[in-house]
Amino acid sequence: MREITYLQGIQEGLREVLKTDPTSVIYGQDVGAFGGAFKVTEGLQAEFGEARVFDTPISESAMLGAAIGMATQGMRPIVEMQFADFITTAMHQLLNNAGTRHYRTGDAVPMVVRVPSGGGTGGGPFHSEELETYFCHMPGVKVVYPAFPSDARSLLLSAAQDPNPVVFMENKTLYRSVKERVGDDLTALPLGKASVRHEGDDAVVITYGAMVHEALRAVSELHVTEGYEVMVVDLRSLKPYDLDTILAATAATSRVLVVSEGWRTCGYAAEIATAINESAFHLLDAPVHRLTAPDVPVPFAKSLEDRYRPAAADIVKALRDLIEL
Amino acid sequence: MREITYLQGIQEGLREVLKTDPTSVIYGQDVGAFGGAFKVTEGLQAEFGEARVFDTPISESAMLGAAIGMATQGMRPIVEMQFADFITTAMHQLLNNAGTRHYRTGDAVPMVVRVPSGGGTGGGPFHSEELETYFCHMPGVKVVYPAFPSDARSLLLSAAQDPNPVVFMENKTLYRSVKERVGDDLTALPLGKASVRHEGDDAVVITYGAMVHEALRAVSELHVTEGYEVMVVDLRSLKPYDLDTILAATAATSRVLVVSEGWRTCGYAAEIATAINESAFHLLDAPVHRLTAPDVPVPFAKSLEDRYRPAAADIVKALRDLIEL
Amino acid sequence: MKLLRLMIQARRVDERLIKICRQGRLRGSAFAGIGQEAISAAVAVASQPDDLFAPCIRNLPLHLGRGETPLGVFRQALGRAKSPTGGRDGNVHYGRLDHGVYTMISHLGSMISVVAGGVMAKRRQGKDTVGVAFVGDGATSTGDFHEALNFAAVFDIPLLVIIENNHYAYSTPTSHQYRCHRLADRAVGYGIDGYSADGNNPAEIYITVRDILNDIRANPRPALLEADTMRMRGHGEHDDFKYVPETLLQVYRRRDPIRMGIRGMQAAKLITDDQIEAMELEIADEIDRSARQALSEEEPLADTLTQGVYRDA
Amino acid sequence: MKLLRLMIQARRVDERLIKICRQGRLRGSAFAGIGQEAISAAVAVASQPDDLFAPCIRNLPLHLGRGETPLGVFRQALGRAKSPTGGRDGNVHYGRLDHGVYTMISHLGSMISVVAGGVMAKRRQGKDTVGVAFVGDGATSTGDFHEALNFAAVFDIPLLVIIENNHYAYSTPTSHQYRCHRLADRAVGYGIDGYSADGNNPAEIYITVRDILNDIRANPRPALLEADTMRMRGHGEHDDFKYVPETLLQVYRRRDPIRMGIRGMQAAKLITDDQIEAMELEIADEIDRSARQALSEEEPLADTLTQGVYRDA
Ligand SMILES: Cc1ncc(C[n+]2csc(CCOP(=O)(O)OP(=O)(O)O)c2C)c(N)n1
Ligand SMILES: Cc1ncc(C[n+]2csc(CCOP(=O)(O)OP(=O)(O)O)c2C)c(N)n1
Ligand SMILES: [Mg+2]
Ligand SMILES: [Mg+2]
Repeated sequence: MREITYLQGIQEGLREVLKTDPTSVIYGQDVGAFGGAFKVTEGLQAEFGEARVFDTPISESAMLGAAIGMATQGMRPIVEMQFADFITTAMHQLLNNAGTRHYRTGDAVPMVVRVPSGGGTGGGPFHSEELETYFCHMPGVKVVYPAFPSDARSLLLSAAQDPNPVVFMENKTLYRSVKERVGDDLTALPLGKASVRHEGDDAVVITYGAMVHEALRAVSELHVTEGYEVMVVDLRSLKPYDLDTILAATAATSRVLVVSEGWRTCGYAAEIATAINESAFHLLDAPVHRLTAPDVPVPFAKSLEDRYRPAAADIVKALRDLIEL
Repeated sequence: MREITYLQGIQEGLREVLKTDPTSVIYGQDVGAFGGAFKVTEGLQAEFGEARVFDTPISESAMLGAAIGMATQGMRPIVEMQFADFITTAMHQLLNNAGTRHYRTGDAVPMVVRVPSGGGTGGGPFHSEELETYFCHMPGVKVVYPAFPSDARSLLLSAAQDPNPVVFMENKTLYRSVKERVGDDLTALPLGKASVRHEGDDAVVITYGAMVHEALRAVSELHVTEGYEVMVVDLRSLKPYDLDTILAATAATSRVLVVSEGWRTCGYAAEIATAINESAFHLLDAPVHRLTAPDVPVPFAKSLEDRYRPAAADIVKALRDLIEL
Repeated sequence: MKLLRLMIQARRVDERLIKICRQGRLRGSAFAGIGQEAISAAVAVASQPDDLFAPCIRNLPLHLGRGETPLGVFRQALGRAKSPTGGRDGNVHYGRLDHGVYTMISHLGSMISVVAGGVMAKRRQGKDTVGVAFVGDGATSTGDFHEALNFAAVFDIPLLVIIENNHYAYSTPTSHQYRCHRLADRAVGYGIDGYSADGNNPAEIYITVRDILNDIRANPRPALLEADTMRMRGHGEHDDFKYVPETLLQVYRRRDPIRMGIRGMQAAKLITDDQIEAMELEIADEIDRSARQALSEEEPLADTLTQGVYRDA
Repeated sequence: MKLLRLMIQARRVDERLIKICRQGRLRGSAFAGIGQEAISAAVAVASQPDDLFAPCIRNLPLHLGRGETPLGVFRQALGRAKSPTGGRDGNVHYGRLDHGVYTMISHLGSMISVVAGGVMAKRRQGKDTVGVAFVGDGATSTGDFHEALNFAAVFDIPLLVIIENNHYAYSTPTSHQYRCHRLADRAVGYGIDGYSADGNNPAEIYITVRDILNDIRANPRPALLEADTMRMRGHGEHDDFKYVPETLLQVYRRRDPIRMGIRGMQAAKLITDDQIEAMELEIADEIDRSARQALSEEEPLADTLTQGVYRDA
């Protein structure tokens, strides 16, 4: 067992794909010799050569379009967006071109788009966005979002084995802050499976990405302060999502809090809340609450961003309200 | 009183804006002499001249970027997308550039983006999309979606008087099919106000756009067949939305069906369903149901599109299930 | 001869589609490429089996030249279950990867980078593939046109981007679309070669395309070709086409590519009137049978609506 | 003299920001324009009050030349409540419309069309406005660069787009960004004039910019100018900058714009050593006061988070 960071988890996943799948390539802005803005691909070009890991011009649309072209001709492109935020210049390549292609033509489009996401880093409005709503609202596109190093590694493998376009969301605050002891055997994790990170029956927090860690902090605080036992479900796959685990958690707790770092209106939390209400309304002791970022561009100043982004303290408060309702 | 179509409603709104606001301009692809792909701007260039109504190159991003530039310098641009679908090439100009600008700089960005939306016309996957989720998930952007000629006219005025970027969704199937008798006095309608189109207390259908008309057909059929009285709420403004009217309707009926022509996962219907559950959970006799398009690219063949798109018959069935639950 | 046949076949298919459209039996409109046949026919004839293509809405001769049948085209336009897209996409959005032809999306310019990526893949597999992407004069204003050409240039991808300059993008004349003298002049900004040719002269456009493809096949890098032509009907059949001055149409009526092709071959004594007549009859026969068959076929079953959005692992 | 002062002032502000960054007192990184000061200083000096600008991340001299104070710059980088964006945006994303300066968004290339639209509006209001948008060599690969230039050309918008070609986009050298010889050659594809100039020679770049602005002010149409320069530090202060060969840095160290400016003015006897020293002292003093003040100020109140997303009617 070795301890690796979230970033290393992704990197090991990438290395494994490059090793085991000769049709795979990694490209993006500055991902080659430089190793990427966050150094996720550091060393990969040296190890696998410039033909497998290479830099591209600053052309998000061409990058994604070319990935579709490669994917449909037997390759497996893994494209890095330097920041999630910049994919908004090329949504049509994902929504319209990649996402609809299999349905229309029957051709497989096995491609992975890595999008470093989320705030909390002082990145300001254009280096901090959480865009899962956009990705999940695209027929034909899958979306994963690991919260732990081992999941990052395994989900990268699964994404790179899937015959569909997969958006692989990575949380920037987790890159170096989250560590986990892992073994050396790399196995892909089936997409669409959530993980229960903490058991409990007073309530459940359903969340993903960086918020999993905030939720875990919150539930241990609540345990210490008032003895509540709160379950934490880490969705891991946002589309498809694991409705079975969500409903089982709902049944076990009857009180659900959905937490998301994304914007509120039409946010991903609304999808999960609605799905629960539709399928498990009679099991609920209280309305499903959502805790999200407000509908505000991600602010730069620490004072503002701290308020903007849901944190453990907010989850504690929301859970208290929910349980004591 | 004259009878006008939905298309004429929009056109009269545009004409009124051009007449009363000398800073307003209309531009887009083929909107000038040709009058636009749907002829919504027909005659306006002849009436107001090429300086006020003009064609642009096929450059959605530059079109929207230029609108931001004009809007911040005292003009009021009204930009037509030829089809809603094509705005996915330029989401960053709306989400990142227009939407965040007032928050970051305090500068007003009064611009209107008209997006002909929706399916039912055999337009296939790229001329039929309903993208309200994308627009409503943009902080700083407002979204309206009229269902009737008089609303189309009034909401166009309101959108063009608002100091924020407003996405004005228009439904292509309604352009010539929906008619209404209207007076000549043009008054802007406050944004954020829904309209109760049909009274009833057995259940309520909350919807917008073309689905308002499907809902109205459905409730009259249900009235005839089983005597149910079902309320229909036409949201008109999707962001901000009229939570007061939504909650009043929920209180009056205890059974809510949200209908949307958009895709299901992370669709706008989930937002409304969640908002109701959050605020009126105890008033509900049944879970809020949503009836939406499936997560499928909009298909071309009539057989497929008829199944794809929610219609009166589907609403009848969903309401029956809901009321008889 | 193959080139001429493709042009005539495409023209007759388009004419039949227009007729079907007029009869109200098409969903949506018909989008004809009448007047522009020489360019994509030339590409089809000059191409090799492993080549890849991103056609646009007016490249019927390319489809036919790469192996699509009139039956497939009618099925597609009619949204039949057996159409190349199973009735899911309509009109002119189809292709078959086993013919090397990508199914387009409507977003103009967005397919250039797709075929660029496809060519990259094929080249890595040791094939001597070249790619050809078609765009109109209007599509050259999209950001995607620029990104893809620059991308292809940086990676030395053998990709020919053909601008079919037919003077209008829907109703918008080129004077409202760009201000440069020739669109081929954009090539210098990508460090690649730019060519212009008469897109209505089958012999000229064929030789030009053939030579460029040979060149970039041997020395991989992209190229840009602007072919002058004219769309002889509305943008779609719903379009009254009033924005085009009759004088301009006159010019191009005289320069109809099929007529020019026939005249050229006749002058060189490569074809006889009898041969032409036989060809026309044969084509007419196949089209008639295909159209009838497609018209008689079923749309996809509604129950299949949600199948195949994702591919199973 | 004004030009030199702006360059020195910007350099010293950048140096101070780097110091503050090293002390760990900045959120995010510092993004310096050291080595590129001549270009935006020249633009500021050559501009008129009604002109409009879309600066990018390395155009501090433009901000200062258009009326922003070092205090405003420090406040911005520190996310202070009193910063131009009220602490909402950070680093280098600021501007003031009353100075004619648009606040950028990060999406490269996307601000060119904004300033194009702004100039259109001002011209309609009877002003003789011209616009200047700055981009890097890397940003020229974005679709937005292309759409905006073409759009401006079609509408004869007097807009100068300046490419500050500093040889790298983050770590990516221009050889991986484009294949043309000079980026200025892209102008011909838009039917506009393209210029190249030495961006490190203050006199040359000033005269070039001034002449182009005079020209397009009188005869409205866009122009493209490629200015050769070099970023003398990492992309941001977090960047180890190892990808740049020392030999290249050597060349540009010798061609430092401030040194070249001083030498030129000294040769022409336009400035004395005493004057330079006095200027430096005065600048240092203001910077020191401003930095201290900004450091001592408050961030915005958390309660203001949700205010002002929309403007009230
Ligand atoms: C990005 C985008 N914007 C708008 C449209 C709508 N549209 C479809 S065809 C067309 C005109 C295309 O003109 P051109 O490229 O010259 O091709 P032609 O029809 O002349 O062959 C337009 C504006 C589109 N398909 N894609
Ligand atoms: C559309 C988009 N993609 C990616 C980025 C990330 N990014 C920020 S700066 C940069 C490099 C820019 O290089 P260049 O344009 O040459 O400007 P320079 O930093 O050299 O001044 C990149 C890739 C971005 N800001 N926008
Ligand atoms: Mg054209
Ligand atoms: Mg650069």
